Amino acid sequence: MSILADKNTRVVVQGITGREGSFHTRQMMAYGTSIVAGTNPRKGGQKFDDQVPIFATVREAVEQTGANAAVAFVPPRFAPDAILESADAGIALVVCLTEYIPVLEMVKVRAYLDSTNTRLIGPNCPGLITPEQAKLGIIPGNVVMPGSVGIVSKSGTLTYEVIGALTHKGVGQSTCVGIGGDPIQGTDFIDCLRLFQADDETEQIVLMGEIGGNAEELAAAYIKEHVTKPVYAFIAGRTAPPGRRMGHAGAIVEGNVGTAESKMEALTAAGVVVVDHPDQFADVIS
Amino acid sequence: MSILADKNTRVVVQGITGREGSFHTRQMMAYGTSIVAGTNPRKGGQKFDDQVPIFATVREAVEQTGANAAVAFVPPRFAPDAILESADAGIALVVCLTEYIPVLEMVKVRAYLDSTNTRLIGPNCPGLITPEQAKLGIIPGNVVMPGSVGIVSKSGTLTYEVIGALTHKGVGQSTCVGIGGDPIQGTDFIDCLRLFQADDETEQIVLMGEIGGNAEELAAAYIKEHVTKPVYAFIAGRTAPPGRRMGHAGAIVEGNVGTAESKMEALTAAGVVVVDHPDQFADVIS
Amino acid sequence: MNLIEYHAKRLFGQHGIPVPAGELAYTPEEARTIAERLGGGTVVVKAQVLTGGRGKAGGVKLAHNPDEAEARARDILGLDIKGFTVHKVLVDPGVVIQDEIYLAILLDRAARRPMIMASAAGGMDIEAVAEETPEKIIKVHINPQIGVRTFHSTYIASRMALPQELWGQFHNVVTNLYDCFISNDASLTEINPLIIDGDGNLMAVDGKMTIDDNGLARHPELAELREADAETASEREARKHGINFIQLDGNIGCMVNGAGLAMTSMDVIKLFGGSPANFLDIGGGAKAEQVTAALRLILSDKNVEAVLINIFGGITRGDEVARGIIAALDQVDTKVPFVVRLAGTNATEGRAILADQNMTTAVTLSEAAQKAIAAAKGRGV
Amino acid sequence: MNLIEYHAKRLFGQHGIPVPAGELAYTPEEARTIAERLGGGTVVVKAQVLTGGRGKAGGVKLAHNPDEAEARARDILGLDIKGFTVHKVLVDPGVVIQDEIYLAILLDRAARRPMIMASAAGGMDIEAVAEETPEKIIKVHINPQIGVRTFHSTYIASRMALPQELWGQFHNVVTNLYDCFISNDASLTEINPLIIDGDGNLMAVDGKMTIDDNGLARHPELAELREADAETASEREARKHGINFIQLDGNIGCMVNGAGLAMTSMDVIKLFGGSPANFLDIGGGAKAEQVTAALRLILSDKNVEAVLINIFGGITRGDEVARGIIAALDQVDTKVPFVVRLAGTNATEGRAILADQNMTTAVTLSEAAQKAIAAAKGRGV
Repeated sequence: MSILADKNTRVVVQGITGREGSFHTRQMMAYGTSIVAGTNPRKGGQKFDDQVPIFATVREAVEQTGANAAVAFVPPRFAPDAILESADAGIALVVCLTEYIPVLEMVKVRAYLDSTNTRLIGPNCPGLITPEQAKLGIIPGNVVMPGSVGIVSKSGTLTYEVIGALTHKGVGQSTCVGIGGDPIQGTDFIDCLRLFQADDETEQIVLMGEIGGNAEELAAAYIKEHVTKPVYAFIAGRTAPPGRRMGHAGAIVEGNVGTAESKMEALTAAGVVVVDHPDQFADVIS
Repeated sequence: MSILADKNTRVVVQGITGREGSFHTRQMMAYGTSIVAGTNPRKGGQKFDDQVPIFATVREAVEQTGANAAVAFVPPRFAPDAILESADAGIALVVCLTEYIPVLEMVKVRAYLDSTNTRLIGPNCPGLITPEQAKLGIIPGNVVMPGSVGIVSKSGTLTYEVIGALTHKGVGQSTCVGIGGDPIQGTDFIDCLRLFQADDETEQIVLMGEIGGNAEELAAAYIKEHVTKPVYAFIAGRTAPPGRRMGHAGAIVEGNVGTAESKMEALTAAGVVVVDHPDQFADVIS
Repeated sequence: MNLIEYHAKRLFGQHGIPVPAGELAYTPEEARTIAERLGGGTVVVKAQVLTGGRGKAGGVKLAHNPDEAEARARDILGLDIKGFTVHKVLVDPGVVIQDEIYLAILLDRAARRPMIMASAAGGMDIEAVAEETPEKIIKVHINPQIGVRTFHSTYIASRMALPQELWGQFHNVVTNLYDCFISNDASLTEINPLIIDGDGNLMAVDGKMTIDDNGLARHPELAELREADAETASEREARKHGINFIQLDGNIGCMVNGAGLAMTSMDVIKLFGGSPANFLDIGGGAKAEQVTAALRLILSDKNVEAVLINIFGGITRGDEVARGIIAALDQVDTKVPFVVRLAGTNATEGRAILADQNMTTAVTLSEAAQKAIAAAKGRGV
Repeated sequence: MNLIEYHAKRLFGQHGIPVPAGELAYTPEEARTIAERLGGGTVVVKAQVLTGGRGKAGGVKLAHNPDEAEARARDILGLDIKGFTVHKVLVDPGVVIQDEIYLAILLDRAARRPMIMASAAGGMDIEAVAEETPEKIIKVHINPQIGVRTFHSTYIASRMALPQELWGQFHNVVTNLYDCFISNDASLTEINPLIIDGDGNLMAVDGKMTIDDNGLARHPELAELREADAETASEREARKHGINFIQLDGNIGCMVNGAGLAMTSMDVIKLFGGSPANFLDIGGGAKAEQVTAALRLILSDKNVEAVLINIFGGITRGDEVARGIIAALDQVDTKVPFVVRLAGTNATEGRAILADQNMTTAVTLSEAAQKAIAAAKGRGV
């Protein structure tokens, strides 16, 4: 059934009346996503576009519409609370698109979520899409097509690029997930690899990484141990100039991991096919 | 293999040099429990009774002795931190005997533990004993005998009473767990019922409840759904005078649950044999 | 430990919740002075006792001027309300009430979290509301790791259909009440009613608060607010020694370690036809001094015709208990027969200490209970 | 955003960590005045630049009296240290150093937690220590839900074999450094060395601190501490418009939405033999105004011989981007050829807006990169 969301997913949009929220809610609805509710603390009782009920809180939306997933279009200042609100209301999947959330806020939110059953995608991510079933976020609906490739990516627009390149060559996708590039993510490569490995409709996996951190190295180790489906990868930033580092701590912690070379080596050693260019995926997969 | 602890459990005693800690550590060692370490922040590097190494912190004990369980003999003021310390050090099972811990401290500790893999027994409990294998706490070793009855109890000394009565009639136990009578417990009836149900060496289960709260009612519901092994129960406080209640909130929340009648009815309805007197267990079980 | 309305509201006020500016009066004259200080207008004179049903018992009266305040205080002071004598009244300024809300925070043991309970149908009949229209009671659990957030209070306000212009104030009241709950180690904080006053503002007009006894050690200022008549002299004496004691009306005094075993001992006494004179738990790890105090308490009850001592040692040690018994018998001259049952940690040592005391001993609890009943009967005959 | 030593230590001091009572001097004369104010004894004059290796570059000097302080400040001010010109020095009182400890708190992305790092082998060579004897680096993760507890600092102190009489002080330093880290939205706070001074007390003698850029919005007082020379004029201009921009030395200007796609665009340009002039990410949901600013930045680079615009719309919309391009071309007179690739949200609308602009268009990224390289060559020839 693909991963994370499908046509049965019932979505509440947090911040449905805002500029981005309203625009992308319409896009999600146009794609066929089941948008059952929206929230705005001051507009409970109204309707969005004359059809989607607006509630003051997510919990009321859950109680009255059975919403089980949330997409948050909320400014950085309010986004941590929006995530907590959905988790508190028992929402199983929260997609937070918001960019520029202070990282320590996300550290706190993520530590809290560990004690709940709520999965967060993001923040600072494009969300996810299961072709022809549900779109939770902003991945353009017209670039995807149904198929058997699961895509997980740290990047936003690069994800579209890769999906577009695959679709262009007739290679369809099971689910495409943009996990976001922030230092603290609700869901990481390994979570998605586990889900794709277990998903009947996914036959191949595409992983899009980028320089910095060690998420790709950890993913490589996980793939070696647990993933039997073929994995393909691209690492963005091979030609990026090395960043400046402050203090000794970063160097002590990260050592040489974080470079494109380190990531590509680790993935190759784990049996992953690493391509030089996103356009090459379609060729190696099909 | 019984539940929670056996002869392979490696125990660190928090507060090993204190009055209670040292007395009961000797009792636990005399019983054959594998006490691999103790802690006292100011006595790291010393030895307890010339044989058990003392560390300043639990984490050092874990790193150097492979301790995987902790028993905390620590005053109420320091007990919450002692539990957090063991959880932070990756200890899988913490037994906290301490009485008089403020309940809101335990609310915080318990909420935190939800995000870890640490199981807490207690506080304000006698701990647990797996006959002839391991004793983590203060249940007198001379009253138990090995057998197939799993015991879980809210009470301390009443637990000994029941174990003693069973042993007296030749009915042995798999593991005896005193979960403590405080409002917030690390492990509750349902947790233990689940463990006993899954344990090969447990054939019957004895549950010792008491008036107040609704833990016995919840246990009854769980038994009805999930427990196929025979369960026997006693509820203490059948003749206790009704307590005074303050405000409306308690009455609104608890309604009529909490009385001995409510608990006995719920258990009986779930197929549990409820005895009138702890001495009767041996008769109905054997 | 329960606080009277005045102390509860004072704590609410300290945490930023609007409360009336009333004060305590111990005499009718003080009530007049306070009424004058409050401007000389309408006041409410309210009995300060730790029980409900004050209104119906005539413990709450309106007074339109200081003369009336003095008169109403005179009426109320000395009243007996459900066994509690009124020793003091609260004189609060009168308020205009547009609407009454119920708001409480208490510990929900089953959920292991503080829970906010609220209803737009506040006032005297809240328990009836809960019974008949439970959907009007709104419940929100608070995970202490994130505390009260705006979405919590918004949910309640929206469900209650509270006017939006009050949501900000309401959020502050909820947040402050939660702070008050947490920082005072409360197990209950209750405002009933939380009113919308004549100016359209929220105010806590009545309040209740229960403090977790285990938390009192770190709130000495609260421990001092214990009402003298909230416990009997024996209960107070017991508390000082760390003993849990409740006076009952039977004839078999009980001294047991552990509340569960103590209740079970009472249950077994009743099962065999006897009647316990008290519930008494000497606690875990009791020393000889506590045992002595416990026995003194039991023996000071003239109805006691036999004493059942049931100790199953764990953290408590049999030898300590035995030494305590010996010390008590040195202090109190008694003819009451003792039935002693010692088991568990250091029970053998304990039994040795008591060997020449001419006490009845028992191995099981059933045996002990039956022997105690027989001893009491023997004496009663 | 990185803070200079002086600002880092000032924040440490505000959070209760003992730091030397030094001050900033912008001129040799100010350095003298500060040395006098500090008592006229030995001081250390330290270049305040956002780079390491100051000591080896002659940027840290001891001075035994105010005359020397002035002279040393004169030596240091104006020095070039790894491309940074020294505009100010810190004049700190001299201290006796019994021992040097390393202590840092940073965000460990992999563990998703703040991590304390400490070593008894503090001082200049801490990276070598980490490399050669990693067991001397002690690491402790802090779950933000419980914060720093005594057992955390005790573990570190015990592992470092810190004398027990300093454990209390050490706990305070660790706790305060954690507070400083959390409450300033830091991603790094580092004390190296944390010394044991002549009186046996702990003191933070050097400090570094990095603030999370996303946190600056709620710390306006910190945002003002940004060093003027920490970024180029173009980078500053970019930041003001919410654009991520890094100047490089190639000839193909890039304007892309999203950091990953921007890096990939650069990667693909290189793959096909070209050379990017910059990294530029207009961010998510960029408006026309940002696009205009971005293009102005790109075109102000005289090395740019072609511009590659690669926009895959999601939250960013193709029509907004197209309007920004038009506005930029109105403001800047340029002959540089443009290769435009618009895809995703409102790409069709965007392409319509640009239809009569005589720009080269492309469907795929490969195509766009190759066309840009060809355009740049064509112009370069």
